[in-house]
Amino acid sequence: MSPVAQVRAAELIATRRAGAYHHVTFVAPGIAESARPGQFVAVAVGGPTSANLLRRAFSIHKVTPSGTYGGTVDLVISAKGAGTQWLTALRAHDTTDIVGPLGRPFPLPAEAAPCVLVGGGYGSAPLFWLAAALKERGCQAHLVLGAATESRLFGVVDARRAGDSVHVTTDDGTAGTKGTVAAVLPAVFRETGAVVAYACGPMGMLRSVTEISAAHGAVAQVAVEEAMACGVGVCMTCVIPVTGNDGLTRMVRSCAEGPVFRGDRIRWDAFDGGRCTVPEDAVGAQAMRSH
Amino acid sequence: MSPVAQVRAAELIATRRAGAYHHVTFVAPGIAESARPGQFVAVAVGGPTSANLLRRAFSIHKVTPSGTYGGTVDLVISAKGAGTQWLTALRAHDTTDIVGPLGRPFPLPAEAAPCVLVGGGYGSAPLFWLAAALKERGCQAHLVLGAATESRLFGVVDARRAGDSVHVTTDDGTAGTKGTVAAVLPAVFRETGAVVAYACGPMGMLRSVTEISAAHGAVAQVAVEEAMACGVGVCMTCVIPVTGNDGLTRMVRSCAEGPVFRGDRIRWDAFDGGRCTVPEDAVGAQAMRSH
Amino acid sequence: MALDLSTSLGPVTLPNPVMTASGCAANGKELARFFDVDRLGAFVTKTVMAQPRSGRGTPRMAETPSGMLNSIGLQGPGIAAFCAGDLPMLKDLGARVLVSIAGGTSTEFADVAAHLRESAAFDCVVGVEVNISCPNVANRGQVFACDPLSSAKVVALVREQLPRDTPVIAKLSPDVTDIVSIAQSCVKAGATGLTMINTLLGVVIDTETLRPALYAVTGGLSGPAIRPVAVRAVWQVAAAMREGRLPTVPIIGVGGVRTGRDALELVAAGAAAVQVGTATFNDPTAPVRVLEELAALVAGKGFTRFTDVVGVAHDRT
Amino acid sequence: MALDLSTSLGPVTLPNPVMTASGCAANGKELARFFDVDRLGAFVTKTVMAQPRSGRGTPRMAETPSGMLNSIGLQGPGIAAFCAGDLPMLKDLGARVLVSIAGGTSTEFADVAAHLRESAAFDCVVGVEVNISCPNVANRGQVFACDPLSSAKVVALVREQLPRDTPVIAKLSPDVTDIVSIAQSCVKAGATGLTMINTLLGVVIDTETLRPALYAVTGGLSGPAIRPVAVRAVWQVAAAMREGRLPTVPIIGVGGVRTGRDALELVAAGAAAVQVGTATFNDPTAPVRVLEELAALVAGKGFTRFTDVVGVAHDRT
Ligand SMILES: Cc1cc2nc3c(=O)[nH]c(=O)nc-3n(C[C@H](O)[C@H](O)[C@H](O)COP(=O)(O)OP(=O)(O)OC[C@H]3O[C@@H](n4cnc5c(N)ncnc54)[C@H](O)[C@@H]3O)c2cc1C
Ligand SMILES: Cc1cc2nc3c(=O)[nH]c(=O)nc-3n(C[C@H](O)[C@H](O)[C@H](O)COP(=O)(O)OP(=O)(O)OC[C@H]3O[C@@H](n4cnc5c(N)ncnc54)[C@H](O)[C@@H]3O)c2cc1C
Ligand SMILES: Cc1cc2nc3c(=O)[nH]c(=O)nc-3n(C[C@H](O)[C@H](O)[C@H](O)COP(=O)(O)O)c2cc1C
Ligand SMILES: Cc1cc2nc3c(=O)[nH]c(=O)nc-3n(C[C@H](O)[C@H](O)[C@H](O)COP(=O)(O)O)c2cc1C
Ligand code: FES
Ligand code: FES
Repeated sequence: MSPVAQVRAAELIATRRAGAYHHVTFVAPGIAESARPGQFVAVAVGGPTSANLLRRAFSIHKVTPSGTYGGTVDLVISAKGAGTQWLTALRAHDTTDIVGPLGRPFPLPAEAAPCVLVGGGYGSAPLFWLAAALKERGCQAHLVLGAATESRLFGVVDARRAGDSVHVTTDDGTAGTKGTVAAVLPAVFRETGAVVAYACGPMGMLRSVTEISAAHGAVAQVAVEEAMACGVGVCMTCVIPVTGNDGLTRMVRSCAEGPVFRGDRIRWDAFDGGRCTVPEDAVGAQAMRSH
Repeated sequence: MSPVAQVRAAELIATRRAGAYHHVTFVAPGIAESARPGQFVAVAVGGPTSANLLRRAFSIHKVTPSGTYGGTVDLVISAKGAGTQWLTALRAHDTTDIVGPLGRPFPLPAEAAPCVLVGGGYGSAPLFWLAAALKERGCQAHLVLGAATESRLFGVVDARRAGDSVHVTTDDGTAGTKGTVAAVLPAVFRETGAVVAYACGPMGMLRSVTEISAAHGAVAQVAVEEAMACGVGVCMTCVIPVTGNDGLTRMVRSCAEGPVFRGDRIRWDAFDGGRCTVPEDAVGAQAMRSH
Repeated sequence: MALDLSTSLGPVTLPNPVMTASGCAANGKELARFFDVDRLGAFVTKTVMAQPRSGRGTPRMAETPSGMLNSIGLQGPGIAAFCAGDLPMLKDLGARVLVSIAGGTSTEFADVAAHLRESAAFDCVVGVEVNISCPNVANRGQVFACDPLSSAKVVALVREQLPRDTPVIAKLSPDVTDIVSIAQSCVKAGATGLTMINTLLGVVIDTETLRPALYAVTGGLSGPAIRPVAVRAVWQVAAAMREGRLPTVPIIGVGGVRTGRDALELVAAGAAAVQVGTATFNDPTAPVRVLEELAALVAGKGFTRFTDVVGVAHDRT
Repeated sequence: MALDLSTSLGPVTLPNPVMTASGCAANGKELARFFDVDRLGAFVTKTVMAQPRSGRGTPRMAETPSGMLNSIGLQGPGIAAFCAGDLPMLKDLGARVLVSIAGGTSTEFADVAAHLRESAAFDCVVGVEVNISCPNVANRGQVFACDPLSSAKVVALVREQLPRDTPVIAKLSPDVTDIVSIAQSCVKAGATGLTMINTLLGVVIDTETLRPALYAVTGGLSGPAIRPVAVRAVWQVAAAMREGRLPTVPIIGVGGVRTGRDALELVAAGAAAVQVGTATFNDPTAPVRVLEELAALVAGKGFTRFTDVVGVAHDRT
């Protein structure tokens, strides 16, 4: 397995609002150096008296492997529940424990190829860094950013710099095209001839990107967001049904085998209303029936 | 029962080291106005994600009923476990929830009389305020401050201002007389003719003050420190055996009926090594034997 | 649209479903400094037994992660003093009182109930909570609630002593292999409702002294830490009622409720009312705050009657 | 003076008393990125059954105050793949392996044990932990550990399959009325040790959707929240051993250990070894950190042998 670091007292050196989100920077040497786009970190929340035992997972927005402070890691956080509220209330010089980089990064094409990068809400956070990596390899990076409303878009300004083209959609039409990313994606595929799609965002969006990619003969690489208890592969809470090269479906850990999967390998049929059923044909599903 | 306020977001406006302790000031209108020396506050710890559910009790060091910020309350905190560590790490503008004033204050003599005020460690925190109240009534206030070592004395400088006389003792002799307060108390009683002793500090000290007071014909009013779960009289965890006017011993709540008790009413014989046994003759002790 | 918060304890209807928990609110005047106790659906009193009790030695408590351990030992004035002092005082405060009673023998339970019935202030009593999580002298100190037969006997004897229209609510212990079977025997014996759960048996060791932290060695674990166990107990018994394995009676949920959201968990799992215990030590206004938060949450989800939310999660699995 | 940390699991002596907990450490390579797994007294593997298992649908977890609820459903490769892949890999890492096994019937338990014994890597096995907190197909899905007879049968059958000098350790559930009686029947049936405790049964309701938060509805509660229950279970069984109510065998304590101080609670209550479970999710180095902290604490109190602290609180009540 790939190397991973634990920074027990990662210092927050910057925190600022970015629309509905908080963009935070932690000093995290050891993580910054080896991370690649698509990987994530697992962050402890609540400090020494915390009742929230589980780490929170965040995609790495960007890394600065060295600099004034040593390596830093940037995250984009949506304040939702107890843990993210605590994190977004941290002030400069506060510290927390960060483990990373975790999971498998977005696989980069072996050869230069046009790519489309789709981000939903804070799901766009890792895409600008990915776009840079793609462009280094001579790939085109066409960005599509979608969100419910303008304030929940992240990085539209960065996108203009990072992308070969940028499309924006909002469900309520407050910015860009009104609708979901599905409203613009077919046209983007047609115009760019993209052969790979990268996506990060809610499950429904990932499924739709996978389907539209397939319809345009492209491969979708999607980063899923499953509830994780450990983030490091030891608890088996974060599984999703994925079909392997052997054609068999297994419940695999999205923290260790993912979070990036080939979209066409994910058993989307198993997901419904925030739950995922084990497909009947999955390896070991039979044994669950007796007990 | 006496009025009590809950300040849900009491703001910390000052925190500074004082020897081994932290001296903190909170804005707590409603508490500051009605508090009297000997009363305490119950402070929530750990913030919204806290695993530490129980409030921590602290004697009120002083109050400023009004001022730039509205009423403020000062506490002197020894960082010991999770809660006091959290409290002493707070910075200006941080807030927590404070309930008070709680408990019964030190009863003041009806007439002017010489008094001796004995504080052990941070137990001296409420005494300067008490001394001022006594002096307002024309009483003399002779202070005796004891601690294990110099850094664990609190308020020696204030004492010189507040007290008609001041004696200091340390177990290791790093300041004042070497020994416990018992080493100087008999002389203080003899020299001052004190008829009332007030004491706040560890149980062993309170017992010894009670005994020495009795030997000099004085009444001891002692503020006990029992582990409290609620501080407001509803949980029954903070009880100690106290003999009433009727001569019967009852297990009474030190948060509601105390923390100040007449020393000669406390059943010191029941305490041993941090535990307290219910005296066999206590009201209701009989019923405990069958089940 | 206005939310109808009323809920039924069988023979009695309460204006709202939030109560104090026995032993976590004393007997009224302490909390009356923080809020009007008549705002609560009911006020549950500290368990009272026949005789005055001193309770146990100290330490009686230890803080634990998101909870606490206590061993008060049912300190109290005894039923006579309770009827003469505490109950009339609660009546004066306008409280609807759910009186918690216990005994070391089933006869003691009955005696306490009989004394209570004769109290001049009995008209403020909206029910009797039978705390069977109390050591049974006859059974080597094992608590009544651990055994279906002992539980049934206590409930039946208490039932006999009380008017027909007084709810008799058995309070169950989670420390059993099969809580549904205990619930079944209590209801069969005449319990018109069930309160779940009492504390879990626990031990804390003081790692400084390497001695048990509590004088009494063992104590009861309470607080948010145990909430999933309380929700599970309510869930299991409510499910058994829906399956017809025992008659449907109102369930009062208790265990780890600190917010309206926590209360809603118990309600959705099947509780017709909710008690707030340890959280009161964290926030003396917790019972009324939970009531307000619960009402806002339920209304926010578009319900117009609180009772429509009771057990709703069973229909959504 | 140097501290002797070694501890005995009956036939086997371990260099130190700290282990991973089953299901909280996978099977070695994940944690090997954070520390050398041979530093632990033993590495406890995820419970393995006869066949490969997919585990349950998701969500499989819900965070709770100072703990979590899980319903993994014993996902795993099955004993054949375990012996071919996981066990040799752990052996390569130098781990002393305590293999956790389970079955839906007592025969399945025996089959898994038999297969394990034949494994080429069996020499790295320092014992077998029998996870009887597993649903019994024959008994309406009630877990084996809820019934003394079912527990005894499983232990006896597993015992038969394994060499005499392989410790057979029964892992008990806290969700029983009388854990001492379950411990008694396990030891009588041949268990050479006991692990306490497995998770507590719990339910969490998602208050957004008003549905159970877990796909499987019920789950196991773990983490610091349950520590007082674990310490109590260890305390009660150790006390019963001291009273001669069952033979003295080593107890492995587990439940809510996050720090060396927490581990010391279990040890002082009677545990000869300690497992670190859920805390590993909070800090992947937790097992070795706990070992270091425990060693420092014990040494700091002037002990020279770890075993002198085991159960010491019973002598200090
Ligand atoms: C690989 C990955 C990358 C992510 N990247 C980002 C990011 O860049 N920015 C961002 O704002 N969020 C991101 N998330 C989601 C983020 O982890 C959750 O929003 C966060 O854990 C919620 O914590 P909370 O304390 O606010 O909520 P709570 O409701 O208190 O969380 C309770 C528990 O559920 C888990 N949980 C709840 N919601 C989610 C969720 N959506 N995904 C995973 N676990 C959840 C928490 O980790 C925690 O254990 C990512 C999740 C994953 C798995
Ligand atoms: C009336 C009263 C006045 C006090 N005044 C002061 C003061 O002015 N300055 C000061 O530093 N301390 C004072 N204390 C002691 C202070 O309450 C404890 O030191 C503090 O609660 C310990 O909390 P912790 O989080 O550090 O320790 P932890 O060990 O984490 O506490 C665990 C639990 O035990 C309780 N507890 C532990 N030690 C004590 C103790 N000594 N007394 C009461 N409860 C305890 C805590 O309240 C908490 O519920 C006073 C206590 C009482 C009862
Ligand atoms: C200090 C304390 C005292 C208690 N005393 C009683 C009691 O006298 N009778 C009773 O039935 N339950 C008693 N309980 C249990 C509570 O009523 C409640 O069932 C339990 O604490 C779980 O709820 P909670 O987590 O909200 O506290 C007591 C609990 C605590 C914490
Ligand atoms: C995610 C998870 C999976 C678990 N899987 C198993 C298992 O397969 N077998 C088992 O015996 N116990 C299992 N347990 C229980 C733990 O081994 C342990 O007994 C329990 O969690 C209490 O310890 P803790 O509080 O340190 O986690 C699991 C616990 C968790 C949290
Ligand atoms: S989050 Fe624990 S295995 Fe993936
Ligand atoms: S601390 Fe609760 S009654 Fe005194």
